[in-house]
Amino acid sequence: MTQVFGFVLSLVLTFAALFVALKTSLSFNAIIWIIGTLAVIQAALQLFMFMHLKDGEDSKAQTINILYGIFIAVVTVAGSIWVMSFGM
Amino acid sequence: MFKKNYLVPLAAILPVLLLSGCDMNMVVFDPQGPVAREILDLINWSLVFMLLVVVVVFGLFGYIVWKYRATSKNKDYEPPEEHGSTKLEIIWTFIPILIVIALTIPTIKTIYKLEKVPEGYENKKPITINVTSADWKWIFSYPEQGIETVNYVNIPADTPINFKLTSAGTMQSFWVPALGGQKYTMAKMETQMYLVADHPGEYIGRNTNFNGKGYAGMEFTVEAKSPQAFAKWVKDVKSKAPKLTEKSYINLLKPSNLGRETFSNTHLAWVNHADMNAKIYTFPELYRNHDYPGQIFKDPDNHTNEKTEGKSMDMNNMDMSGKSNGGEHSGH
Amino acid sequence: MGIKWDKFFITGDPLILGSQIAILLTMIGIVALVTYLKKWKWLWREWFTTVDHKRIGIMYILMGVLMFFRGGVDGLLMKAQTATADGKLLDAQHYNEVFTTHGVIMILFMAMPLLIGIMNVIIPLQIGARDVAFPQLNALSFWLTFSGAMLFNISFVIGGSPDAGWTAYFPLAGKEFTPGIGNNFYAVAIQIAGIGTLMTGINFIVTVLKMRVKGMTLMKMPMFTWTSFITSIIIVASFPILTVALALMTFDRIFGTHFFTLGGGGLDMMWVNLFWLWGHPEVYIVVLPAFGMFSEVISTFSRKMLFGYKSMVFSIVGIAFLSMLVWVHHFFTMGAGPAVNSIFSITTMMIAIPTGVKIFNWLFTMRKGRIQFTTAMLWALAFVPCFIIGGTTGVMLAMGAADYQYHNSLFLVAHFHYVLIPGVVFAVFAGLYYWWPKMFGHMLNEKLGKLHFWFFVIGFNMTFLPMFFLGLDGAVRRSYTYSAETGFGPLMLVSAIGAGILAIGFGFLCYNIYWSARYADRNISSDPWDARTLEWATASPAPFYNFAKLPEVKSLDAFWYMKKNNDGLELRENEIKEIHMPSNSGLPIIMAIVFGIAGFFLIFEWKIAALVAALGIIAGLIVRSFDYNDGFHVPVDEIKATEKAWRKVDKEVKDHVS
Amino acid sequence: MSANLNTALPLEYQTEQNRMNILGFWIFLGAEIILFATLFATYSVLSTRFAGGPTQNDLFEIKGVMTETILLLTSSFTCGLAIYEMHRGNKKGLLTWMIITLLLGAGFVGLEINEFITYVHEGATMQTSAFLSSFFVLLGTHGLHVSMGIGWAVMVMIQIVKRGLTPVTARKAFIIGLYWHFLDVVWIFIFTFVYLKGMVS
Repeated sequence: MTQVFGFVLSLVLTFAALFVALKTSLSFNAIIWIIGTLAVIQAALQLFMFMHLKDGEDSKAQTINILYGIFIAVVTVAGSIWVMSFGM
Repeated sequence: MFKKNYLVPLAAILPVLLLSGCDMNMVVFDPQGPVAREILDLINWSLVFMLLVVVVVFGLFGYIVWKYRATSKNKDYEPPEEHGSTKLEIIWTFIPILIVIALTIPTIKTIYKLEKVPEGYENKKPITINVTSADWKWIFSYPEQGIETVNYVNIPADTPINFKLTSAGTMQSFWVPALGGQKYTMAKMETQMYLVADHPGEYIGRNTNFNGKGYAGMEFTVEAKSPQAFAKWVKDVKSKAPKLTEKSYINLLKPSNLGRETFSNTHLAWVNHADMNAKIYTFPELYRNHDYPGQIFKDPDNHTNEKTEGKSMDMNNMDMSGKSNGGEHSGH
Repeated sequence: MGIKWDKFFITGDPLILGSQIAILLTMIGIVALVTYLKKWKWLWREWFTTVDHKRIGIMYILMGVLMFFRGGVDGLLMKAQTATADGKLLDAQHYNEVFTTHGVIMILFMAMPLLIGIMNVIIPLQIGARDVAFPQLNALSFWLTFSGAMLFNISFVIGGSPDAGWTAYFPLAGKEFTPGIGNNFYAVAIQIAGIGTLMTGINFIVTVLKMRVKGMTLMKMPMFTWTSFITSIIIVASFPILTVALALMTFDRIFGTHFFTLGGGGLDMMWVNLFWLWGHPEVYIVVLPAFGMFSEVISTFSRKMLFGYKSMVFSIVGIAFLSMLVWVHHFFTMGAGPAVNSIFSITTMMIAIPTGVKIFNWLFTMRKGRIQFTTAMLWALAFVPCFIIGGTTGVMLAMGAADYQYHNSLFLVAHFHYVLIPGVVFAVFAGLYYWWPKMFGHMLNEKLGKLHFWFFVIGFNMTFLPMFFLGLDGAVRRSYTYSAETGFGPLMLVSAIGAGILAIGFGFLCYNIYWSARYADRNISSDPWDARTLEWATASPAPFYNFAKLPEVKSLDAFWYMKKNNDGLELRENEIKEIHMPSNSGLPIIMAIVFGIAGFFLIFEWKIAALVAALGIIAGLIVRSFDYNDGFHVPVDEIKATEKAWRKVDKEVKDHVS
Repeated sequence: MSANLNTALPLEYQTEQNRMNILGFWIFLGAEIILFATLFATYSVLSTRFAGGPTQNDLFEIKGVMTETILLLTSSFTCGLAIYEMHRGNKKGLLTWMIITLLLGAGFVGLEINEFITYVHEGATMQTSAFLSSFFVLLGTHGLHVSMGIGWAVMVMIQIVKRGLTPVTARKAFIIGLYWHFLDVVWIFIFTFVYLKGMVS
């Protein structure tokens, strides 16, 4: 059953992130990239396994909409950080 | 119906007006230093392309509207169906792209150039001037000379000036159009720009970023002097001007429009507002107006937090030009 | 709570006292008139509770015109004050309030409602739908916008107007520098209207995606539908940013947090950043639907289909995409590094490319056409040269280094008025003259319309063209006065006279609306312009169910080909079936009132009262959740009667065009 | 708007109005993504501006955060099970799993409020510094969403009890499910970029 699988996987990912963040001695940037990637995977997991983004006759519109939302989100967050640090 | 034709000549006048702008002695078109000249070159470059666009489109517009207007003669004319033309559409996608490229390259070059000491002045030692904008006056500190002026700044001509900009309060913009472009001044931030004046002379500078009641009066003069005259002026100030104290400086920061003032020391000795952890000097009560009074919050890092007394005294000897702002109790 | 009643109303100023009296008298007058005419029930039943997209649209338009008046008066006051050096009409405080409200009202309460209003009326008709996807939500959107606008407007007489500019830059807009509640009005009123707009965006995306009539693929949609659809997408992408920015502002001002403040580690630049992250897309939100209207008008009155439909669609999508990537050009002068300024110069200039494509497509739509100079078309024609000036100066402003000289000067003010007035106001006028018969069943008078046109266009150019030169000569925006030595006087005076002429033009519009409502010919065709899209395939004004039988679309400009091939125009009796329509609801207006009350308390910083009122909002949501009203069915007989009434008229088509 | 039922589809997709509502809700979620992104942007920019107040390292404790995370993750899972039961037509299963979901959610909110109270007692309030302002507003917005979700789900459950599983109630349950999962997604990012990141540095 996808639900159980998704749940177990998300628990694994959460603990993996926890482990990487607190128990390893990697550089700050490396840790952020790793836990960031884990978070994105877990979010995708929720979207597809729990929220069934691809279901329904409008799956295409839904997917484009969410991807566009993510695009704007990335622009907002990354853009703000970049601009507020004056491009450094 | 023929009235429409007026629009064509009317529209044709516009570029002429735009062109004629060049000899109207507008300050942006009359640069007095290399920085302003650099920007003007870029502006002129863009004007050429923009005029080209205006002329082409206006011409095409006038021609089409005139030629294909409905008249009693072409009553039975049924326009053809046309979906478009890939060739034409590609052409008018590419021409703007070319124009944009032609404008982008010099723009970026200029942006990078303006970050540095202007060309030809690399070997001259720049003079640093710290600019602090407050409500509603400009404070210029000369750390190397150890003097401070308010609402005017004297500089040696033909010498690069390194302006370090910050603000004691609101966000403002430092602009001397004859000498160069503008930059914001912000509290707890330092922005920077170089300006050079070719010749001795007086130039108007002002704040362009709206910051409240006294905004319109936030002007200052830049007086470029010959290096000798400048040195003499510094000497005079050092010997004659009064000293600024922290207390009188706090008074200076209170909202007011002031005339010129000169001091023989700088406020940088006790606070540099560009510093991330600088104390702040806010006087919300002095900004009351006819609005319904709202709650005022205590800033954790306000300078008044350190002093226990003398606070109420500060409030009393405010020198406000214009109408009194009054506190909560002095209703209108 | 310690309410200071003596400070509740603004006192001590003749201008404001006059407005207070005028507002009071107008309100009493309206209430008395409605009571005298015994129209309360009618108003409530037919308008306040309506979920009909056409009526909601009309209410939006009415509100937009009213707000145009208010914002216009602000503009005239500014022009009167600066007409001569050292003007004495207004003091600094009033001038600051006036330009702040002018900006907010013109963008958020004039341009947006007018455009959304026309979208509301036209989109469902153009795609052959009976209503929008969520009719009750649509009503809520309108009433929230209205509630926000009213809240914002009362600030003039109660509590004090916001005075930090429509951009409300911090730290100026924070409590440290504006301790009165004026700027709370900004934070809260726009928030309420913004929520309404966000819901409109969602509503129209779903409407366009799900409710198009059979055969209308995306690439067969009329251009106005396309631009409105893309606009809705930009709304959904950008308004949440505004929601957050305003919420943070509210927290800073009312709860003492430190997001943008001077003290406590706040970062004023972050407000600027967030504001323009929303603010720039907002420009496209208002300009894109306008582009759509011009496309419809130009193609109708050139009697040709739109040239390069596909490249038009691509260019709108391109503009929408770029719109989110250019916000930093509003603060090139903040001192961000050269890399930042270069990148955003490039993205900004790239917008010129799709825009250029559109201009040429419009020009070539007219080529080989038969151009009729109706008032609607005149607006579209005047738009082209005026907008070119706005556009080219826009490219000049986009060049980061050059912007150091233009920024915050009157050059900038002239530029954006040259973009927004031709790009939005001309479009709205074109749209009103074009779709008026669809909304009300009579045309606006063409002669008055042409007077309106010439006064407005000449006045507009006279007002704003001098500002380019003033700006290049060092005149800055938002300054309530200037000295005689500056030499700005003569051009400022020209500009002020221009504003007067422009105002006369607007006066002609108002008179035209009144005149046409009273005297215009009601016996007109349902398709008076010989138009091309589906909204003209039904009666004028459209019946509340829009179409008795939903048309089928086979090509672009569907109605044009239906007429040409005489295909699908007639309605056989046996084709009429019962139509299912949504029921009216009083909930939206009640919710909006509660929102308004809660907002009012919050503005005055009466936090507990605001919280209590907010509970009312929750109660409204709960009521809505349990509402299972499924609408009603329109009986066949009623449809037959309605259709018979207008279809007879259709036979005697009168040529109103020439 | 027609009541045409397409019974081949799952209950929540059977009517056109339902399909529109679900699509509309997805678009609303798109807007929510951007709303939270803006809050994240604000937090990221302000997260090092302490104004002399406490830092992340002074405040955060991994135990409580982990408990909150597990609670919310589990509730997302049980919410998925509830919708799964709904698709099987099992009203009782739906309601049971829904109640478990809401209890977990309530536990999450309780813990979060507790966490906030602890911080305030340590002298870290919304007014202390830009970092804390942005922290409290980001977390508070999420917490408020969860609380609203609980209230909303209770309303939907009452309707399911009263009316049984119809296309309309099924749609409502489905949408609240989407909402709940979405809040979990947001929490994943809060957990990663607020808590974990804060404890690394």
